[in-house]
Amino acid sequence: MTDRAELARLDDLLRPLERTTWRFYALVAGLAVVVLLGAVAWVSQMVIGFGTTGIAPPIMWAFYITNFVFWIGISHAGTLISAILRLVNAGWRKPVTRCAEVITVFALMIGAMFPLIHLGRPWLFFWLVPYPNRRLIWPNFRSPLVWDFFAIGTYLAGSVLFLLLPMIPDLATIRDRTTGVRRRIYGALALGWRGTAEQWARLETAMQIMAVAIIPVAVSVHTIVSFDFAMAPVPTWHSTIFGPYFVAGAIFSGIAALIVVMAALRRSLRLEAYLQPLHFDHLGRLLLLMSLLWAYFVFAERLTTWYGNDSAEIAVLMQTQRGGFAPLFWTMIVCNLVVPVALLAPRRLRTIRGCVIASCSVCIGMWLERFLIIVPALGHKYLPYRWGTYRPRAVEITITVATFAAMTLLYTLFAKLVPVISLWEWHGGERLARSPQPTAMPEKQLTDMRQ
Amino acid sequence: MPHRWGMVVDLDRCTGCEACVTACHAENNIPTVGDRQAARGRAMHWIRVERYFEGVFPDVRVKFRPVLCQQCDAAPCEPVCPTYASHHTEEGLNAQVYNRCIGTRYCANACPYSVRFFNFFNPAWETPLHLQLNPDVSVREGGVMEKCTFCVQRITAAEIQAKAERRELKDGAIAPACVQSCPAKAMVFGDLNDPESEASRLARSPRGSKLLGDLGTQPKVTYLERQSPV
Amino acid sequence: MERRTFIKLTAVSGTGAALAGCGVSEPALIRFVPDETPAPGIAEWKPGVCPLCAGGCGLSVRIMAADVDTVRNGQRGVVRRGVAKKLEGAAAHPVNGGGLCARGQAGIQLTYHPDRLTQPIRRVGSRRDGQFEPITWDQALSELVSRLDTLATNGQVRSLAILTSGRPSHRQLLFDQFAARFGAPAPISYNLFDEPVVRRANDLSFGHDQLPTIDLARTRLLLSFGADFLGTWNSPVAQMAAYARMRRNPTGVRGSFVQIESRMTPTGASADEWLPVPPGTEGALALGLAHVILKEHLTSAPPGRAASLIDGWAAGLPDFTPEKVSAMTGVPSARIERLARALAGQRPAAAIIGGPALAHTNGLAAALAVNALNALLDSVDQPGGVCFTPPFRASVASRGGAPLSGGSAPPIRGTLQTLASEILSGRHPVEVLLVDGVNPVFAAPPAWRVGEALSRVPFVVSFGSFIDETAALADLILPDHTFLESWVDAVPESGSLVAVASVAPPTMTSLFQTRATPDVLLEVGRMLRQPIGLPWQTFEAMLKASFEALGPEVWSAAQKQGGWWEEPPAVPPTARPVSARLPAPTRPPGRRIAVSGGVPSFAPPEFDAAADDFPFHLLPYPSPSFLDGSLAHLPWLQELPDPMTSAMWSAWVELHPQTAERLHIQLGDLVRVESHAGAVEVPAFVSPGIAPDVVAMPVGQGHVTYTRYASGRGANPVSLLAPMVVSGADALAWAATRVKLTRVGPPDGRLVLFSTAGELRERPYEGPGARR
Amino acid sequence: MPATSKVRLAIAPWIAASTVIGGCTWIDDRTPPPEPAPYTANAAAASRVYTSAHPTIRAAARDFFGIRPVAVQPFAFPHRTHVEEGLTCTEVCHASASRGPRAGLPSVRDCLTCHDTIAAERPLIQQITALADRGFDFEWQRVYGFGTQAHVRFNHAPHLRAAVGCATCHGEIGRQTVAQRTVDLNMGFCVGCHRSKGAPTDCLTCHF
Repeated sequence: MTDRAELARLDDLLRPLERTTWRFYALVAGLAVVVLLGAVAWVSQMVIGFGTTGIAPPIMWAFYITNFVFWIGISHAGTLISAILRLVNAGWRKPVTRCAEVITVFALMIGAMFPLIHLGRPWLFFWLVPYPNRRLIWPNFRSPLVWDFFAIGTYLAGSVLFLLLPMIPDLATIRDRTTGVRRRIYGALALGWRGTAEQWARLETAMQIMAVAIIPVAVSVHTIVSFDFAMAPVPTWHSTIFGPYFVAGAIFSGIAALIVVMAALRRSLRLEAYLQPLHFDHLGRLLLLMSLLWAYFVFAERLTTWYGNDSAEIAVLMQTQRGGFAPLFWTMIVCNLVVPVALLAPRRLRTIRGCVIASCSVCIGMWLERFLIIVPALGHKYLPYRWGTYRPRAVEITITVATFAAMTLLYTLFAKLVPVISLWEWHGGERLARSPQPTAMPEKQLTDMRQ
Repeated sequence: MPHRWGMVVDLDRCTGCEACVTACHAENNIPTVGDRQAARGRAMHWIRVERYFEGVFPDVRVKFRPVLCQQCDAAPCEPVCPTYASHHTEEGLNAQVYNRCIGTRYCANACPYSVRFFNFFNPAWETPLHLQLNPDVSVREGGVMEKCTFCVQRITAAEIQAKAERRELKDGAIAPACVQSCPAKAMVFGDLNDPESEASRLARSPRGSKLLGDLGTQPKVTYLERQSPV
Repeated sequence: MERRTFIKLTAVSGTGAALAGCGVSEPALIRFVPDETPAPGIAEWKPGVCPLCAGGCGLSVRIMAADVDTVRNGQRGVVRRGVAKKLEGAAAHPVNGGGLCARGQAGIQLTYHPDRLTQPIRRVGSRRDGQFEPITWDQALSELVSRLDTLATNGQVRSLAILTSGRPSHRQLLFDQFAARFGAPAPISYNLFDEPVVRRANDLSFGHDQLPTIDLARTRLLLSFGADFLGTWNSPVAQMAAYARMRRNPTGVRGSFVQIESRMTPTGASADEWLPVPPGTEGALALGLAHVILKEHLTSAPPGRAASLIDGWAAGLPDFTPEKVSAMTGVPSARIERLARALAGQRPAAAIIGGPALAHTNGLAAALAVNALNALLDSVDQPGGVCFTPPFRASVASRGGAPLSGGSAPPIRGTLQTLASEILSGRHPVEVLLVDGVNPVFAAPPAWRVGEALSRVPFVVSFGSFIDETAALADLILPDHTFLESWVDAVPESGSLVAVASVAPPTMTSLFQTRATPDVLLEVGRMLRQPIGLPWQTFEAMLKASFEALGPEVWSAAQKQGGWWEEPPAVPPTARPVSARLPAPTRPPGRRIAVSGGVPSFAPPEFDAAADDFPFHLLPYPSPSFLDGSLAHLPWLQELPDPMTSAMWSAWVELHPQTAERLHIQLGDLVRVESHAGAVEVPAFVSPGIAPDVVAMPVGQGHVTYTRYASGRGANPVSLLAPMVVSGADALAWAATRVKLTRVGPPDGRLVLFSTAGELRERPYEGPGARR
Repeated sequence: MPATSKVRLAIAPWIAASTVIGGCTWIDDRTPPPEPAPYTANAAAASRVYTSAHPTIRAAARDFFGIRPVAVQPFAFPHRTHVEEGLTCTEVCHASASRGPRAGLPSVRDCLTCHDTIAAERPLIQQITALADRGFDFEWQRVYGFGTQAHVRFNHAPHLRAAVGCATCHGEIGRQTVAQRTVDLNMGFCVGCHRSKGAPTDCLTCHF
């Protein structure tokens, strides 16, 4: 490969950092407003009282915990894609990894906020943290919420490292291309990277270790999130299947989110040359697979419930399948199974557009799935006298929307400051375009790609 | 041997009059939430009388069942609380420590009996209604969970009194507000560790059963089923 | 402002008056020197008497120290004083024996009610726009006195009318004597769910002009014709206590009871056998049972006077063979025979009748039939049977020692209806009207035009603590102390097997500028130009005189234990008359039969409208929380879930699932209930426990004005009632109205359920009525 | 254009989802507001409400950080003088401490039980007498005591019976004139003492 090509690519990938359009400011401003609204909503909820939400007995968890589980699920995009693909050394992953890892970090940060937002007295959240205090009391280590605290903490730390390590060489590259204060900032962030053989070797090893380490953490995190429910004797919650079920769902929604984000970046940052139909095709297949796996879990879970015919569980089943929650349930089935299979199974529909549509529908479907796991069960516990239903109110809806805005905002700012496609890893990525060897691809598609 | 407080509810005597409900409000500073909050299911009744119809007209029967915190020995609400706000005391009560509660509401989800109530707002009393508040019981604030305590303030007071007079607690010396008020004397409160106490005697009755006993929560409230005429 | 909103505000910028023992600092405020010095944090128990219904339960009031906002010579400040914290039943009291119903316990909120009148007020402007201005007691009393003086000088003393609750008590006696000595007609009492028919029937059958006391504790089989005796009827707490003993009988035999009614009351829910019959046919069933017993010679009781009042008794009631009765009531004749044999077989057995069963045109006949049945079962004045509380003889009564209740012969009183019609027709001009403890404008059927009549009266005085529909028409309101702040007494006419009179001194000093009505009455009597010379300075003196007549230390003992009562007789299980040792009926029996013609014989009930255009029977019933509506202003009771529907803060109409299906009505749908007399819109509650041709509405809600908690909430079924009369007893037949239903719209949130999903079944997806 | 399309892509579905859920679980629970009574009897009460809430957000913050208001007493009561006179705390002034949960703060009446004769001529005492004559009492500010949201139901009597001296928790007030808060009554303090004396340390011992 030639230096000119190399330089051209650098210019390509660093363009967003160097040139700023009015659209960027408009977008940031718009998103910031929405996020601000969310903040206001939360403050009002704290000052006026938690009752401003729609939450009411017997349904004590609803939108907030739904969002919590959903976002933690989304966060599985990064690790699973990049880590697993790293380990199996799938070459096509390389332009994808960083987009994915960024999602992980931000989704985790947002998801981790919800356990705080949903507290009745959020200002006392630090009682979840074990620290020696004059009250002579520790947190209750039997509580899944405390497990959550540790699991998410670990996962967040791990995935931040996992994101930052491979960024070091790129930060160095930017440092070398910039001047003044920027140069100093990026220089500081680059941690004195000089690109010596030793440093490269160390980086490689570190990445290998991280990749191996992060996968069990990721799996455990969502298993533990599922324990929040599985540990409580609530009809249809108290189930052994929840761990794998939640992990599968998490990966499912994670991939969907990744596809959406990649498509968005591809268009807004002109990355057509880097994020190619090939990547969407591969991720599309993965999504299809997960969709089928998810469907299998849902089927297994509901079949056993129905067959077991426990009166309490049947009540919940009936509520979701035929009762007030039926519309949501069947929407979920369509979004998570029908649409993805219809769009992703036939090869000629598995275009970028097809993948994106399928992914959006999966994102909606998976959010509904979390909602449907939590609310109908809580609304129909053992004593029918205390059954009830749930209707969200402005506060929850605002905060929910705001978190999606926050995600977009964070991502936009990140893409402004750091190239979303790893500069140095691209070497490998380009090789794939030269020889069909690592991936068996039809000649036709290769030729499309070259244009 | 420490006490182990328990209750027996004789469904053959309960007439569903709900005197216990008002008694509980009067004793434990439970706020009235008003029609709008009540319409959203946020009314607070630490003890409630559940009503279930059986059969169809004209052969209808109705089952009344007062449901309060069952003070389970294996309480689902306890392990899930991250701050020990909900925990088990030496005398076997499910304590709810208001000042330690941060409002995760996890306990309310875990409770199969739905007897835990959350303060969605700061409770309020139009003055001078607040003059009725019982100074022996906390006035809870917004954001904390609360529930039946077996009138722990009465238990504590009686124990302190007995200690001061250097005597043992007599059976029947303690009556929670609901038990005291019941016109039909359908409820009996006592020490289950004392095999001679009326409560444990009745709890051994063949009519006795535990609410949702198959969940393994080991409640300390026993229900004596209704009898049919001889 | 809507309640919740300003509570939210206070959460932010509120007036968080700190609770005793809290660290939050308060702005320095004025504190007055306390009159009393109660020890902080230490409870003291004082006796009390519950005035909320005729039961007359004894109370034990918990008093503790608290800082009370008060005004002294124009300055706002706080003062430490003992205030009531909780009401419990007095353990030793013969009526309630330690228990207390939900209503009684909520009574404490009367004293602390935020909308309670704090001083006398006088109406400004015209009636019905209900504007009042505060005035001093001196002004108020002088105004009332001058009005009465004018009557006296113009020789119009008979145009003073008094409306009271009519509950037997010294307070009532005082009103009676005030009226008598002033020369006015005897006070008129009105109470929608009072049972004049039973009194009349018992008077005719047994010579006891009072409500019965069932010795439930020893009954083995009880037949209850519509009497909600575990909920709101007669003396509920006493009956529940006895019921408990019946269920766990010392003799080891568990007594059982059968409830006969067309809509399931909480009592029906506790019954061993629930037997729905068409409204107004209860009497027929009673006679049918008697027929079987007579035919099969199952008992050998001598036919008493009770039996002699029934046509065709001697002939063995030929018109009430099981077949004929079955045709009338829809109860299979086999079941009738079974019941009859059970009644005769399981002694002691008794029958009672009350509530809607009496509120039909044939109510008195039905009551007489049940009385005859009891006589036939030889269960009158017998252990486990129908007994009568012995009278309490108040020596202070004008006609020297005439009993206050229990076979008492109070002066023949007019009725509210006649009063209203006479005012409207101008036949009996009423110049001054005193109203104490009743709200006839709310609780009387529209056809009586009570409101209109009251507004024709030039000067209306109310002694109420709250502005209800009647007080809103008053020119002068002289707010009474609550029962915790003043001397209070009650002489229950039923509920106890021994003679009893409850009395209690004030438990706390009054919060506001109110005065005890009896004392006000006495003072007015003194202030008149020709004083009417009631012999007592204060109400306390009157009570003292009355109780001291019973014996030297009775008075002090009564103050300590909250009343006077005979020691319960130690009754051996052998049957012997419970009240044999009690004085015989106070009057030659049947003296008053002559008063209102002959004794009605049982006839099919008549209704105000034809079944084809008004297809449903309207069954108004006393709300378990509010009784006749007089307690609808207490927040605890508003938020107390109704036992059968779990409804709070609402009114509703109960109807049968089939009816609902036919009219396409679902839970919570808005329904228009229409009768000849009027129409209301209420949400529907679909209940399996009601006959398909009956719809039921609780009385209590639907106040136009009754404090912030009850005003403009729900609907009042009394406004639908036709002025039907029970033949033979001039009482309102409040269950004889027919209505039609139309669905108006979808649920609008008016029906607030504690069981929010409105679930009726324990296993909604199994068995009958399953939703699967 | 990409920017806006990005916005659409990201946010539109979620708004959609929210509305779907909102719509599906919608149940109209509006209650018609009750008509106000034509005459509100007790205007003061009608506008006031008692709540456990902190009066202001500032107060809440201060309580959160344990900043207590400094007690400013209406009258500089010389504890020292009285204790040196041999008067014990629970004799007259805080009598109910030995009988019940609360120690109570003396009313001016209690002062005058002794001082209508003893040292009646002293100017300070005359101040008190004058105050009492005008019908006013001291509005003492609490020096110790727990915040409402600590939910501590402390009971003096059993502690006194267990021979825990007043000074243990209240410091040497006998050496002070106006009472000062010298002991920090935090939970560790209580629990430590309970442990050392083998008293119960269950939460419900104090918090209910």
